[in-house]
Amino acid sequence: MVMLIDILATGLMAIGAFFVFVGGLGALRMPDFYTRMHAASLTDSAGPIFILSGLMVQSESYLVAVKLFAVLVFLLITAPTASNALASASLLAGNKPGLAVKRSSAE
Amino acid sequence: MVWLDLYHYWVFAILLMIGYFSVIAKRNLVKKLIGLSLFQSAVFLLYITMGKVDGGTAPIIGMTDKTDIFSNPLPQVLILTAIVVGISTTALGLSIVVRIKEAYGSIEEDVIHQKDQVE
Amino acid sequence: MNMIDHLPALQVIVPLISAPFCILMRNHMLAWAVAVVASGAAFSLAILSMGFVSDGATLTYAMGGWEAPYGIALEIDAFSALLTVIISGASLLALLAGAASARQQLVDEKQPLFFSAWLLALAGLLGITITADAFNIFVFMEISSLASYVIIAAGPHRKALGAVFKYLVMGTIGATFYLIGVGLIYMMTGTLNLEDIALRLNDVSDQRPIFVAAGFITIGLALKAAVFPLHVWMPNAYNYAPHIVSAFIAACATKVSLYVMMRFDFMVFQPNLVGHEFQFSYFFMPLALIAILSGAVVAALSRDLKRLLAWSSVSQIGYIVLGASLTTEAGLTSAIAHMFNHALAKGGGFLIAMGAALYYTTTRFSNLAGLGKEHPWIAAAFVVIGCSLIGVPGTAGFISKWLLVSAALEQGALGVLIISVVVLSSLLAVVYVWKVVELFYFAPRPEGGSSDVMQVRKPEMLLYMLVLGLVAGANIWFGIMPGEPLALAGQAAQALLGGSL
Amino acid sequence: MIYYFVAFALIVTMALALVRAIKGPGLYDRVLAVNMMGTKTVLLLAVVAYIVDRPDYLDLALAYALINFIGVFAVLEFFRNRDSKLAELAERDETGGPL
Amino acid sequence: MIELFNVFLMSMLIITALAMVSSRHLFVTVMLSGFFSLLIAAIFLLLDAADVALTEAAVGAGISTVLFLGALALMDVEETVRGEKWIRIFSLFVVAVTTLALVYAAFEQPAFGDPNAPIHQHVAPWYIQHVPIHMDIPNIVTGILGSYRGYDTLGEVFVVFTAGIGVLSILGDPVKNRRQRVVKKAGLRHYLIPRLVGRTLIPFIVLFGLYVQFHGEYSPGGGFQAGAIIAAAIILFAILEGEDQALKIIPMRGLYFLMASGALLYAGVGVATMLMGGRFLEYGVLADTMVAGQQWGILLIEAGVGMTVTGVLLTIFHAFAARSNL
Repeated sequence: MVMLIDILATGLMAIGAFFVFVGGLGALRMPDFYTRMHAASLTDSAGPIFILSGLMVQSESYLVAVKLFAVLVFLLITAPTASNALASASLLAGNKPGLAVKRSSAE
Repeated sequence: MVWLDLYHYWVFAILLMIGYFSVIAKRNLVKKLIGLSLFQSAVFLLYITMGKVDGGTAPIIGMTDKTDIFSNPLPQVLILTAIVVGISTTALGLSIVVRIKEAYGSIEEDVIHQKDQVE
Repeated sequence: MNMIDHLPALQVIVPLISAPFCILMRNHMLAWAVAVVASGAAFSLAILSMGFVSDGATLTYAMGGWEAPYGIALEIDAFSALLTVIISGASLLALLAGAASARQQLVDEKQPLFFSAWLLALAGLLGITITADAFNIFVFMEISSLASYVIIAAGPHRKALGAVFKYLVMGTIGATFYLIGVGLIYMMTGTLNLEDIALRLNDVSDQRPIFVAAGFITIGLALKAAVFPLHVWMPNAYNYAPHIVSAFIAACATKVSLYVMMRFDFMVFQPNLVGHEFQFSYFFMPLALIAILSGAVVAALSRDLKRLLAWSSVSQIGYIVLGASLTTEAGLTSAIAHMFNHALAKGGGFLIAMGAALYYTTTRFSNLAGLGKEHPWIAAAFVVIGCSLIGVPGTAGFISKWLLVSAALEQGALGVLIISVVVLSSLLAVVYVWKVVELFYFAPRPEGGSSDVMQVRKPEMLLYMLVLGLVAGANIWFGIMPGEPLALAGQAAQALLGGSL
Repeated sequence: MIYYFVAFALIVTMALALVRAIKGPGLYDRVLAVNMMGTKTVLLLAVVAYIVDRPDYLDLALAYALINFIGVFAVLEFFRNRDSKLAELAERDETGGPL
Repeated sequence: MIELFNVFLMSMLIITALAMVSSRHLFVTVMLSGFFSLLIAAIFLLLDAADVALTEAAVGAGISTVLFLGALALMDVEETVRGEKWIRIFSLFVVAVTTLALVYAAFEQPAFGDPNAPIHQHVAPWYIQHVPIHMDIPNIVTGILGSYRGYDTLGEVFVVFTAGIGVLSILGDPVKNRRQRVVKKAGLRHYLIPRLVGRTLIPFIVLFGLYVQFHGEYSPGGGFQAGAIIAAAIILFAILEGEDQALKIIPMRGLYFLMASGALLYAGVGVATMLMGGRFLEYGVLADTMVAGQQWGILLIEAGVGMTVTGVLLTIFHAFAARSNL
């Protein structure tokens, strides 16, 4: 059983680490702001879900698990909100998505 | 390697250099304040690194099973105070910069100096 | 416990606690009154503790009941008692004299904030002098500095802002340098209590970090004390501050930094660092000599009374540093006595500027011409205080200069150089004081410049004249009977060189 | 061991975010990078809490998450305050001019 | 291994600092300074300074970013003038001399982490040993901060207080400044989702702040951090709903009162101990036993710290915001 939990936790955290890293890569390599934001914000939710649940599985006491859960919930609420606010602010400021602009000019 | 053993100290020295340089050389008042806070952060790092004990843990008893070595709490106390002092200085400095901007229309030291000379 | 035992704590706590009360006052006169009462209380406490330490005793107080290296200890000895008297006296007199001036230069509704900051500056300066803990000095240094920035920035001219910003940047660099030095010392000794540091430094075999720490602390404090090449913030800050603030800050702020510097260099480093004495003296003596001359020259060239006084401060701080850099008992006595005498003279000088500005709005020379005919008492007081600045026999300034000269004579050939610089700068002082005296008495009043700009209330004016008379009288009194301050200075010098805290 | 691996991945990602924050090119990119950095720090704290076996560090993680959230809004407020200036800057974002 | 993390984070720290200083655009500098704060806070945590890390995050990444942005809203965000050459050379010279002094001091220091270094021998072990005996609280940092060096903390509170009245005195009363502006500002009302989420979260943030305040004896935290967090929550409210709304909840008079009464509460505890026969800030006399007295004292002064810090930070925020409302 303990073994199983360890494997589960390891798997979850490895997936989380992968998401986090991919998100970072995307934020660095993508061509314009909106695509970068896309990469960053998606993985900003996926990474915490996996990493924190990996930690939660291994937690020794309920208090720790609850705290981790609180952090997770908080991140899941705030991260998308912040992304949303940022994207709409950028759009309102007249900053057009780069890919869309390219396509429309190609047509 | 003696040099590598002291890398915390070198980081402190480099940060200090960067902050200090920016305070003296930059003509923009906000930049000066940013440099000042960098300068102070470097000193915080000096204190905190000297308090670290190998294999130690944060000086809070009882939340951990290990009956352990604690890192030195005193530098932490001092730096808590110093951080507060730092933010107070920054806030005051910024408010003066805001007033300067209103009075002179610029936050560049050279421009301000010129306007003072004209009078 | 007896209330008397709490004396060192009360000295700081009284002004500190009064500050929050000040901002809750809705009426500006009430805020002023709170400030006066608190300063008065601090002054009487200072006089009281001076009585206790005048026979060489020290008052100590363990904050929170924790003994010294673990808790923070307060300590009043002869040196700090003298400083507390200077600080609280300057605050009290400036406040009493400056009621009208504050009304002239500050908006009524800002006065509660202003006086609250004033009390914090006072408490900070007192806290620095009384504590015996290296880090606690930093905390109170920051209280006094931040509060000084605030009260200087209240100056009506926009140039005050630029001056304060420069002061803020340089002051913070100085404080941070001090913090680095304390950090290095703490790293090598593990303690923050000054006495304990001095003891434990003996056992430290690796002297390099200590040596560097001594450098950082000395330079950081020299920056705050406006010692010569680091004085660039000072003249403008004093010049553009509200007059009431100039009178207070100029009389005591830089001296407190000098006090901390002397305590560190003589009590902590001197007995423990090989050759520190010579480093200190070789480093500071040339700077002091240049400061004495250059300050006097710029003062002699300036065309504004406050500017003149501010630059004269650069020169006078040079005297104090010069006395200290002799590292002899006579030299230190002269330096410490000069702290007191210069506070009297410079505080008085800025009081005159304040009075002149009450009638003529600015302190430019072109505005002040002929002041002697319309306000003979102010002009007469200036003559007395000017003589004290020059060092004419019979005034307070003479005593410390005489002590300095006699201390220099002990030095042999070097002494001749020092004495010639002192004589030269005294001549320059004659020039700049005479310039003002001539202006006051012999220049014609400019056309249309004599309009009284504000209604000066009778009681405020009476108070101002009273304080001015008192200060001018003190300049003569302590020139003829230098008794108490000189005795304290002598004791302080002995304690500094004795190496015991 | 997995903890170290995750922590390492987080630190590398922080470095990537740092590159984005320095490179820009636009203002919003930098805000995005700092926000990303904030989330990664929160995760790093949680993982470090496990590595050094101090569950009380999780309080810190919570505090960080919260401060980070407020920071984004402060930035938005700043942008809103400078609407006029903003249009001009946004144009330069398009052209990729240095900021 | 943790060491290795430290090396990485510190290298990033230096890169960030360089980028901050060399960037010509002030907004970028401020954003990077937020980044810098998060990094240095993580480093502090890895160096076992949990309380300091919390403070640095709340102050550096939170409050100081808000302040800088508030000030930047009022000025040109681009650095136009470059210093003259001789100034740069002179600065380089000064900086080089300072650094040389530091390098000179480097090699005779105790090694990093050496448990035999003097600072781990003299005063600190006494604290670690005596905090459980004298006041029986787990967080040694809080114990030292509140009691052994309580006088320093008193000074700290008054530093914050000075900054508060200083900013007020320099920038003027926010309410009056706001009245003079024509444009009324309504906050981020057109951002629907953020507003909704933000408003829901504010009570939880305040709750968390209170937890940090009153749990500071057991876990990282204390009055200062709590004050910063609660102030941040109210600043969030002000950003979302407009400062007028925030000023309706806590008016300026209330903020004055909060600032003053926090400082007075702290000093008042000291005076009370004096009147009860102890020394200034000797909490032991507040209750029958030493331990209970100390705990009461620390609780009260932490409350004072929290009040003052909340009041001052909000005051400063309002003072800046009222100016930027042009």
